[in-house]
Amino acid sequence: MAKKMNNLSEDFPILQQKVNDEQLVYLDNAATTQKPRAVVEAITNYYYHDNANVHRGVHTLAERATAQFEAVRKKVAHFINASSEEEIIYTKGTTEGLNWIAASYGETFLKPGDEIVISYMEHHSNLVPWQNLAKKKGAVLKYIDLLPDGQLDMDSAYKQITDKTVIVSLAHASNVLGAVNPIAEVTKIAHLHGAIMVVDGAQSTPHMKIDVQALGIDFFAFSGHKLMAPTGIGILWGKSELLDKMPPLEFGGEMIDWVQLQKTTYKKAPWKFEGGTQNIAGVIGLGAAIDYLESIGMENIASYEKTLIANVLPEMLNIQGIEIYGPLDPEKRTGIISFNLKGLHPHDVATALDMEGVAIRAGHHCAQPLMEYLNVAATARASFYVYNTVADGKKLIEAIKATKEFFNNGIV
Amino acid sequence: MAKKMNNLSEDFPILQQKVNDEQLVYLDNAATTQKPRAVVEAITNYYYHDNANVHRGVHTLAERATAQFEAVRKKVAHFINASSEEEIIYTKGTTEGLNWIAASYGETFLKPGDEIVISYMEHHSNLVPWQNLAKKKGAVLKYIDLLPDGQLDMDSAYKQITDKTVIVSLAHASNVLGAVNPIAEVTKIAHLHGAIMVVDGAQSTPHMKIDVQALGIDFFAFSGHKLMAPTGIGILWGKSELLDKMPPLEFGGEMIDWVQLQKTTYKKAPWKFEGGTQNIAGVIGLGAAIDYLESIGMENIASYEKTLIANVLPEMLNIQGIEIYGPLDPEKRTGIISFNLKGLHPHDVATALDMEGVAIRAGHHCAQPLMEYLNVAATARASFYVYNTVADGKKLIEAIKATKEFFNNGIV
Amino acid sequence: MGLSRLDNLYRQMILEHASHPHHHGTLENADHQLELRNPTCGDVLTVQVVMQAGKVSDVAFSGSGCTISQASASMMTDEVIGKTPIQVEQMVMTFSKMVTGESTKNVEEILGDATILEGVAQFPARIKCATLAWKAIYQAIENGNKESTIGFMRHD
Amino acid sequence: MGLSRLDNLYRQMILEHASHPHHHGTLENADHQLELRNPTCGDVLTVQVVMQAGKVSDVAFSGSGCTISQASASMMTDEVIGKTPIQVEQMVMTFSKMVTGESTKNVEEILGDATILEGVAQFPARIKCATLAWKAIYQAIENGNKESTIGFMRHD
Ligand SMILES: Cc1ncc(COP(=O)(O)O)c(C=O)c1O
Ligand SMILES: Cc1ncc(COP(=O)(O)O)c(C=O)c1O
Repeated sequence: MAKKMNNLSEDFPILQQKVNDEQLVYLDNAATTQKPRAVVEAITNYYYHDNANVHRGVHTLAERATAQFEAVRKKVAHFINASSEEEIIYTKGTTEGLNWIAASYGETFLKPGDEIVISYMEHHSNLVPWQNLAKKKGAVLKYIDLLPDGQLDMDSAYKQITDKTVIVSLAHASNVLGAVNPIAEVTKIAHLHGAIMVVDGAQSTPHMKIDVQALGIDFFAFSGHKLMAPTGIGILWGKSELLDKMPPLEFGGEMIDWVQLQKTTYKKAPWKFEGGTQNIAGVIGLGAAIDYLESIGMENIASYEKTLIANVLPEMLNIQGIEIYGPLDPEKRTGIISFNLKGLHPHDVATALDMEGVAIRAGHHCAQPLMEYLNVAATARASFYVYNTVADGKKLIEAIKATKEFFNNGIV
Repeated sequence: MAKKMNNLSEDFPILQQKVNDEQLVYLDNAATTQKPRAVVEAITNYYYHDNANVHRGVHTLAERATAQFEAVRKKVAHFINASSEEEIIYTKGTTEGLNWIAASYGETFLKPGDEIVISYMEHHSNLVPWQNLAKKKGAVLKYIDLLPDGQLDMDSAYKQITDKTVIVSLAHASNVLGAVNPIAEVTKIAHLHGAIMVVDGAQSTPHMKIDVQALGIDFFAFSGHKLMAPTGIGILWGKSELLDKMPPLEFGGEMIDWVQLQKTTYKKAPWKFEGGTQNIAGVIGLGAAIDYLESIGMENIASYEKTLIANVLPEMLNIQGIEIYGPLDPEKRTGIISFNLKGLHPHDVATALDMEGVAIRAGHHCAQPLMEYLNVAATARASFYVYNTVADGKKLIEAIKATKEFFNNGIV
Repeated sequence: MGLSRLDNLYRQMILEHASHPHHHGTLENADHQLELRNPTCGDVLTVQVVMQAGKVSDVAFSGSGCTISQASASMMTDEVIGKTPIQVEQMVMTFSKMVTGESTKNVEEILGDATILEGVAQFPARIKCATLAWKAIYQAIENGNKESTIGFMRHD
Repeated sequence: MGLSRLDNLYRQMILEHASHPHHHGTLENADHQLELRNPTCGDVLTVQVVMQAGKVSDVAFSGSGCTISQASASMMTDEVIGKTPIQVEQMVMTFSKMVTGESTKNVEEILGDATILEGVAQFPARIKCATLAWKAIYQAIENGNKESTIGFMRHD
């Protein structure tokens, strides 16, 4: 292991600050992650040395920018084990990637009466695009049930996926429950029925080694900003044979082969999907983030986070009146812990924790149907990343206890 | 004037470098512009102090990020004189903005037989989306002619825009010819016939004061990266009453009001268009770029660039065998100069100039129909920005002369 | 310790209103009603109003929410009874300015006990929680709906 | 002075091929033909091939382009005549490696005079110009089209 886990936070200047006079403990990583110096410096370096528009230029800067821009595509392909960098499409983020699958693949191949299957734990970004597509096409949107501990109910998956199913789309890991879904198994069911398998990798890619070929899936989308990369850059991966059949959605710029007055031909995938000037500095930053993550090792990140959770979770469960959503076995979950304190609204909890320097999130986490399914209005959510420590977990527990104290007794 | 024009380049670290052993003279500003230290530092500062996801968070960082993110919306509204910041939509860039108008407004309101009118000088980003829309809807795409010097032919505009016209879309300034189009005048014609007026502001916004209300138009799109802001951020402005009638296109995240299993309601504009985590750092950088530009003053930028062009253009015209495309009167153009040297392919010219440290572009500039119209395969293009100087212009002229010499005589 | 600052937000009176809200429930004979959602957290508040002789004669709210939104709703209901629509409008404007930290005049006179929520101004993320009920009654009266409609909370 | 480096790219022989290209024009009896576009600049090149006894017996190219693409096309036509499809494939691979700076063996033996284009490796932005004609003939032969089709230039 090239890097010592307990020193990682030194690479993140933002973590070296006080918030409300308390040392910041950032536990809102499921919303977005912090950036190591290496990523910010890669962006600065790009703007101070190489900035130019890519592809179209003959001059030296344009050539440098293009080479770096395309090198990251190769790096991403390797990072998720795609069979070729031509399967790697730059997007704004997971949301855009999932929407593009719906708008391009979905609008092209869906027929009235066809079925789309998702689950009750989906983020709105992996729900509303399908809802909208289903409505437009006269298709049916179906939901896979969850088990009482928040895991995907495989019996329900077998029931919901039928020969009418054309698209199955699931989160790889839930942004509320922390549950990791058995994607490879569901993919087999989907393929048995001739459906394609789409995976929302927003909450898995930052925390584990992704191998899209081993999963056997057809599409995979994730966001850079959730894995230490800049905002405004994400990846849509798709199998070449599917991408080749899909129409582009944003027209103009480098996606074009030849434009005549009334007719246009497009480049091949992935370029045909990349209309207009891309977020070039974002791409460079994504490359630096992947380098940083790989210098630690995705397997090491996964196992470090499991240890962290194995440490924090039992202590949280010990707090009286706490309810924790999602599986309790660290082997079956990521470092996202959603919880509620009896008689306290999560918004009040988050404000109180913020006063202690502990940044967590409260709300529906863009998963309103899941909130309804869990029968809660909202939850508090602490989410860990590899730069968090056992001490951060301890601080969270202490702050939760102090919050309870404050609201129960009206005193600090 | 707060800033002295001739010292601006000191604010741009990238310009302080040698390329091919020669001092870099960056004249590819129509493709993308360089970033002043203030912009890069705003990004760094954001990532080192305030980075969090916006809107959804209760904690201190989230609040800081949200406040900055929304403050830039106000700043942009002021920058282009929109009547409200609720008319300001964050996009990836001009291309995305124009595509969204076509995909949302166009797909909703266009009927078979309706007409869309653009011109022969359009960038592919303001051409292919309309071509695609027309094909999908059975509408007709028509082109306004150009005058011999590359200006818009107003007689043709009066002829092409009819009662069947539903959308007129024009570049405010051409990225090849430098011509600035009489938008207010064309808008009156469009409105007379009940059509809406869309303006591609990619090449005008960096160089002049934009007042969308004074122009009388309905939509306006531009890119941050062409006005010193980061890559991956742009603006789509639209009149509130039109935005309100338009369906969103990217579903998920903060654009949502309430999601039920089979039905979703959306926020108001502009938020309903902003699906998924936005390019937050890009937005912050855009704010810093606008501050930088306004510290100079858009009117000052415009008049400085006119002086620059008035200086360079006559000297270029003096070069034997040069052909320059676009109007020659500096009052009627921006700092984009497209040209060809007799008997030389622009690609070879650009390579030669690059050896002299002069970065220009060669090719079709994403305007293939215009190339056809001009009856050239490609052009060379030098494009100036406010950090360029008269000395840069002189270097360009010298380098062009040396290039001619090299290819004509095979010697340096 | 950090939590001590919470006293600025969660004053005793606020905690009491939140745990025993006034006018919580539904009205049978409402002239106006409106449902409003806090976009940040998804909390929903329904406000119902009865008007008599041009004044608010009765009011009720329902729906769940955080301490701040519940307390604010409860205080709002206390304060608006007996007020004309124009007075309610002035109250809503004043309240909104107070919690966003804008200076405004005669706050105590206009808002009464609800003035105690001024501490929210130091907690920007909670402003929407505090204003939810006030925006709801404003829109309810303004729209003049007898049927329940869903209102819009401005995003910023 | 910067321009002196240009000599590495624009060798005298290259300039001569560009101004007087060999096999420039069209063939009436082509067995294979293909049109290929350089996506960076929009230049178009059409290559036509006549095969006889399993070998290239005649070849022609048309279309306009820069010095590098015209010279490269001209040299390509000189070199491929008399070669089998397998030999042409080897030439295209070798040429591609040479101009992208990858090490490869027997370059001169395989490419003949076209070896002079190795200087392109120092001008990455011009690699596509140099490879256009070679990719065109490769695709033309491989696709076996009698009708003219439009080929694809890989983006990178
Ligand atoms: C006139 C014009 N329109 C549109 C665009 C597209 O802008 P972007 O690539 O930033 O989307 C450009 C720039 O390439 C342009 O010059
Ligand atoms: C599971 C899941 N899917 C999708 C998204 C959307 O990602 P983004 O907002 O980066 O588009 C998120 C993050 O908010 C998420 O957690």
